[in-house]
Amino acid sequence: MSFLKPKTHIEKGDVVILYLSVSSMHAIEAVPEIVNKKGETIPHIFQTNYGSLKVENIIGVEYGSRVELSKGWAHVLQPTPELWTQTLPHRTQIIYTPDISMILHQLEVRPGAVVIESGTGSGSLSHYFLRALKPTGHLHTFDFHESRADQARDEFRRHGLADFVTVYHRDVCNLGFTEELDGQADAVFLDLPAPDLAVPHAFKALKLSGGRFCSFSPCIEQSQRCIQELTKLGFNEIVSMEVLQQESVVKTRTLPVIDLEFLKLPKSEETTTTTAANAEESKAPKEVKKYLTSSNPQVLPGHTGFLTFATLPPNIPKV
Amino acid sequence: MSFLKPKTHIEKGDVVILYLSVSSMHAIEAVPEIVNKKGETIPHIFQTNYGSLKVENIIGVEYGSRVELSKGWAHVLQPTPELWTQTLPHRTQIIYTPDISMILHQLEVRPGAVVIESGTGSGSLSHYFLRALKPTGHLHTFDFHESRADQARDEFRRHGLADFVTVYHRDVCNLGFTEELDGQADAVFLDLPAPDLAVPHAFKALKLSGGRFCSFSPCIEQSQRCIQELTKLGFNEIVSMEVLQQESVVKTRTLPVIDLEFLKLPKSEETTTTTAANAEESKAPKEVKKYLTSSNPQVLPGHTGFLTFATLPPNIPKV
Amino acid sequence: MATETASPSIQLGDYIVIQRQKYTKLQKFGSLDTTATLGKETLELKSLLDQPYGSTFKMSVKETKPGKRGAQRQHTLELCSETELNSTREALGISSSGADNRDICDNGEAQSLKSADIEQLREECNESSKIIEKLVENSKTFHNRTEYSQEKYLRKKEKKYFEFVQIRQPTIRLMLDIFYRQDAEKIMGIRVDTLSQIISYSGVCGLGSYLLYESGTNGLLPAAMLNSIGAGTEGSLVHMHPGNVPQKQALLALKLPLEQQLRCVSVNLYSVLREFYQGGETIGSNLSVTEPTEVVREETQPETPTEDQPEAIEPSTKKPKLEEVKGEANKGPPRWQLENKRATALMHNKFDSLVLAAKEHPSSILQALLPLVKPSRPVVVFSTCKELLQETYMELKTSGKVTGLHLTSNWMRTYQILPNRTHPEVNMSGNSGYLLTGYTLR
Amino acid sequence: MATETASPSIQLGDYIVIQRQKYTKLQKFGSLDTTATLGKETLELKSLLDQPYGSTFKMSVKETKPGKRGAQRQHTLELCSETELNSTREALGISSSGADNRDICDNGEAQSLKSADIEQLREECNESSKIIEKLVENSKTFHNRTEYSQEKYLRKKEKKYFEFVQIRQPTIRLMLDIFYRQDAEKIMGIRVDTLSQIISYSGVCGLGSYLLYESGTNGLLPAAMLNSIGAGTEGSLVHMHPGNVPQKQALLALKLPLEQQLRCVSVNLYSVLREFYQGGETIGSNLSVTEPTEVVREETQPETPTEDQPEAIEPSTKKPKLEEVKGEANKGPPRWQLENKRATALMHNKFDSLVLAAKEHPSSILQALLPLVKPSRPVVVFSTCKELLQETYMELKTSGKVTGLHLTSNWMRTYQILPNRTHPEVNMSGNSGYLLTGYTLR
Repeated sequence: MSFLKPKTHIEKGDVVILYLSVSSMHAIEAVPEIVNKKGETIPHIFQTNYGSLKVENIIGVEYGSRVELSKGWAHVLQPTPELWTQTLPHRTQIIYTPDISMILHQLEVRPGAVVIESGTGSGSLSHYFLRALKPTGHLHTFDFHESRADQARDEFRRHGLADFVTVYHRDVCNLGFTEELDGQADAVFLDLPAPDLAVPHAFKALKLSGGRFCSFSPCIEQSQRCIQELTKLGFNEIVSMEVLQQESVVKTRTLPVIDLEFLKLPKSEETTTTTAANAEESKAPKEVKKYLTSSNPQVLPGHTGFLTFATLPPNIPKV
Repeated sequence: MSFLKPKTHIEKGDVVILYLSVSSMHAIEAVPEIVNKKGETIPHIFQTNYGSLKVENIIGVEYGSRVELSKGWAHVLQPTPELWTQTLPHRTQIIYTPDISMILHQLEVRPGAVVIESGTGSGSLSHYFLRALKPTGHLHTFDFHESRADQARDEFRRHGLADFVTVYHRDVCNLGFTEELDGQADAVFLDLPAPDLAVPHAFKALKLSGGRFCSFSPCIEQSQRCIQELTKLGFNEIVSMEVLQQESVVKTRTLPVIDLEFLKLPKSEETTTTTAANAEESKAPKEVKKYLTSSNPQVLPGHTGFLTFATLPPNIPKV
Repeated sequence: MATETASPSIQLGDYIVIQRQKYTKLQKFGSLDTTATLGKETLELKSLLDQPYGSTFKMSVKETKPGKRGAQRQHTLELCSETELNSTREALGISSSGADNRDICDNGEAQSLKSADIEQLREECNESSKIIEKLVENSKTFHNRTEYSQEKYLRKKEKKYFEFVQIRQPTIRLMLDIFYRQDAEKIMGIRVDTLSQIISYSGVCGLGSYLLYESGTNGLLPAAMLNSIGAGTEGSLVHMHPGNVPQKQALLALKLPLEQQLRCVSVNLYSVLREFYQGGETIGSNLSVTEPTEVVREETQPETPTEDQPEAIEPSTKKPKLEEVKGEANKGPPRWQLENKRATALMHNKFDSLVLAAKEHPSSILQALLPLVKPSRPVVVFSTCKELLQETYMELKTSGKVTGLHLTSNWMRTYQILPNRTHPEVNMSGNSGYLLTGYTLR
Repeated sequence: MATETASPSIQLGDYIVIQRQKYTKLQKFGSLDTTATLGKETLELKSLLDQPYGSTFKMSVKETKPGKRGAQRQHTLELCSETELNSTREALGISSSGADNRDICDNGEAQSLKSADIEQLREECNESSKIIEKLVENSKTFHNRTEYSQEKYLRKKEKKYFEFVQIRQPTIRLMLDIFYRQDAEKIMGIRVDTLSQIISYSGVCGLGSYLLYESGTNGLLPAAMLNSIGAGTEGSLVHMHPGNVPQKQALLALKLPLEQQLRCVSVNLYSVLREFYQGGETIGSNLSVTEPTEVVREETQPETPTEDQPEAIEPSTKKPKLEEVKGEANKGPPRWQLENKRATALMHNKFDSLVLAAKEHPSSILQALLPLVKPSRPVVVFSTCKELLQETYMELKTSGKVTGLHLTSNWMRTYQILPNRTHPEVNMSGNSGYLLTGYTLR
């Protein structure tokens, strides 16, 4: 239930982020016992690189506290959609915070909004939509893969979000978003291999007073076809973009500073003829200087997807 | 003649870069007299934002010197392809140093290379090719616009480069690079609206021992069609990329550092009830700290073109 | 918002977004006499009253006055239907286009109409499509241009003569576009991707209590956060600023319900910190600290929604006059004291996240505000100066008070996606600014 | 080079580039017994001798030895024709593919062949297309995958079982790719775009005299500059380095004509500066300073082309033994002294540009070398640390010795361009390093 609102202490059943380091964190369920493969109920022990955690011990602990592992320690954090995105069980490729933030901003999602999402996928984006629209709005999320829809539905329930979301198992490209949703949505988001097929359904689902549309596509051809369809149906403010987040690695670097001025002065006593060139080097005075620097990591995300946004203007006849 | 090799002093007829500031430089011809619109021979006076320059005075001056203008001063530099690209008379859209550098590297241009270029355009890239391949190689450059070909030919002559370049007025998409060049080129560069039409001609022009190919296209569809054609003809190592140079603006920034600790201590004597909130601010101790910073300019080049490179492997039959 | 389907109507006192093609402008519709200026065009706004937001109006030239930079035209506006909005290109029906531009010599004499002719045409003829038709007829090179080049020409002309404006209701998205385009410095250079991430990383939503310090964004940051907190929810925001009067333009433009507006408490940083550390003894001991909103609501109601807006727009240049201060004092404790009381109550309860966007060095401000944030809560620090955040990063890392530290910036580029002409836009914004994010520890 | 059409042939002592699909490796073909290791495959190189560069060879398993990380296979190589190189996909003729992946459950049991089966298949069957055919036959999910997913699978398998290698002649382009991919640190993180710009901005070409200081790039920087200087031209290069022995691998791999190799003079920074400021008095006064190349050519000829390469590859770890130094001394002045003499002669004539790629702070090195550059000549300073170049920028700006200063870096991204699947590659390199460029003034 730890996604519903800010909490101070870990309660039984909460999803908790066990934070070991920037590159190592885990989402664990705060239950004292689990059922193993043989069907036996056993104490819930979670293994990490820094040893094991007896999960029972963290129930009742304040979020943000340090907890002891058998070979070290970690911090327990309340999950946010950002942390969840980094720890969730991947069922599909997921969209990350930089793209998601842009999607939420461009779709103008705020409490009270009615949002349609397809596909649900791993539910990463759904958690952001839900944070932004609750407690007064609603998310309708669609996936054509039945087990993914079921898993997502179950997850939302366990996260305390069931009241604000309806999960559908449905092929929206062929069948649309159900008649009940015609004219109901403030915003529609598509992450589909053929978004152009779902654009007419998005058109129907948006309110008569207009609304916003977004499609996320890895390939440019999908965006091209999607935009053709959007243009045909009278969408405007069509914008396509890429957003890439760049991390800066901050560190203190120690750099040698070499002095060459002394070479202008004659050597005092040393012989030069028979020693190798490197003798010079070893005698060269070297100091070091410290710099607080930042640089990009060696490998950056080069592409996530093309984001296409559009507005359905008010009062466009839907027949 | 100032493009042929490094020179120390300005000679009559040299193109000279008059450098006023990073954003203001001019390419001028070092001739004491010019012919005006009325056909009269008059002294060559060049006007700048910092006043006029009597061009006669710079002849014989050492490159890198400071020269006086009527209201200021400037530096005279020997032109390089980089400086020329920033000052040349634009007859078409031109390619800049970051893309050009990649083109030269990927095409493996070095002294002795035979290079085919189309179109010649403003001759910006041609100057780079010529620097890289002279004194033992040759550039064959093609433009379908007759006046551009003529202007380029004339310019190369005045720049002392005529021995290393042949300029053709020719529609290469339809007519190819002339039979004389079949199997002669180490590298072919295309900057054409329909590069795919010229790819078969590039194929014929490259040496039997193989060679390198590059096409520069603003739009992705051109690259897509070009690559289809390249693949069909047996080119390999096909790579497409974008290169964007980012300038860092270096400056010292002075930043206020505010102290809030003093607010924890009771005020000594002042009255608080009747003064407005801002009274606090004016009394708050402020220091400043200096930082050597760098940042991007507000607007960056977002796109120049897609560069597509490919290799023609050796011994591919050309019939 | 979830259930309304009809668009709300334009009212006096509203801020409106005027859109002419891609150009947008934020304008206060203060009275029936209000005019708006778009370049050389002046628009009389009175016919907007009571029309629904999202409507399109046609500009009709009423008179032309000579101005400093050429003629300034005054227009009336008339509500028009969607059918009038045909594309100029379709109206003209251009067909024959050259295959490439090899035969074009641009000698600057391609257009045979003189500029005086065009100006006259413009007064006579209300429709851009007609004007452009004339221009095309009198162009010697138009029909030799490539289709691409023709379209570029038409778009340029259409932009100049386009006679329709749309009136839209301000949203965070629309206002950010306007502010960033007009003068990014006034919103501290916070670009769209960065603002969107400030909202995400701070976790601001309908539940919780949030703390913001900003040194001037035209009200954009508090407006964006309050927008995410929502109407009819339980969230609240303490908005600290370094000046006399908070910058509130964007907040006012959103026209939020009063209950939502009141959940944003704007206070001076120094003043509220002094109140927090030492308050309760010197002043306002008659106020209940536990229920401050009730008390303040009555106090603020008369002056909140629209009337004091001109002052609120550019507060930094104006200082409250002594009379005003005295005037307020006569009625009881001044408003800023009441706001300080409300803020300190929230401060004592601690916050669910902290957002800091300072022109000053963030370090000392962070030191003062970090103790007010609960453990396991997000901290987001924005700066245009990476070097400052590097220092702050190291300080926080050393202190052990914040974990999961990341220093990030963004690369964002828009695309032109058109058949056979798809490419990234040739210009892009160079600066997203930098975000330092992390989570507090106990 | 301009006129040759037949490819040169592979000789003993050559450095060769071995390419297997996209993987490339630089290898010295030192003797007929030389073997090359590509992952788990060991290749016997003897059959390459006298074959033309650009040829493709087929790998045939000769024996399989158990190794630490699984079996290590020893292969012989056999020259093969182009027609053998059909795409695996065509050979398999895959046709039926599912429309999407909704029916696929990835439970890890899709492949019914066990890994021992596959290993056996591999020894029996020399052709990757046959192995992959078997794998596809025994895959339970392959035919339910989308075409995209099928291709991805095939490409992955093809990569593992591909049996052809191509032998290519090293060029700067191919070596840079290899070095950067294998260990970018060893070439100071100089990326392809950055190297290409160092060459442009420095203006290095067939005419002129160039100065380079680098603190270790496996010989890549001097090789790239000497490559641009060209064979049979008039250009020369003084290559300063901080170590005992210059790193020269890339230079040797280019197999340049001797006259061209000799136009690169490699000297120790400290040693040559001392010689420059104080030389001529203490040592080598019998050498003609004006014609140093003649003298040195004889001295260096016997040891230059190939035999001392193993030392040259990793010079920083080895120190010349006392015997060697003595041995050289007996023959006359040691080589480094002769090189110093040649370099100082060029230094006195001054240079046409300066390239500096230092692991140390560039500032003091720049101060020492800048006076050796003629006016109106390019200066290019590379560093991976922007902060250092910021300082250097300010120093140069204040000094007034260099104008047209620019501090730049690059953003470079490659694209996948395939029908209906065009997108930028999902990973990109994060660091181009930084260049500070300008022009010297008188």
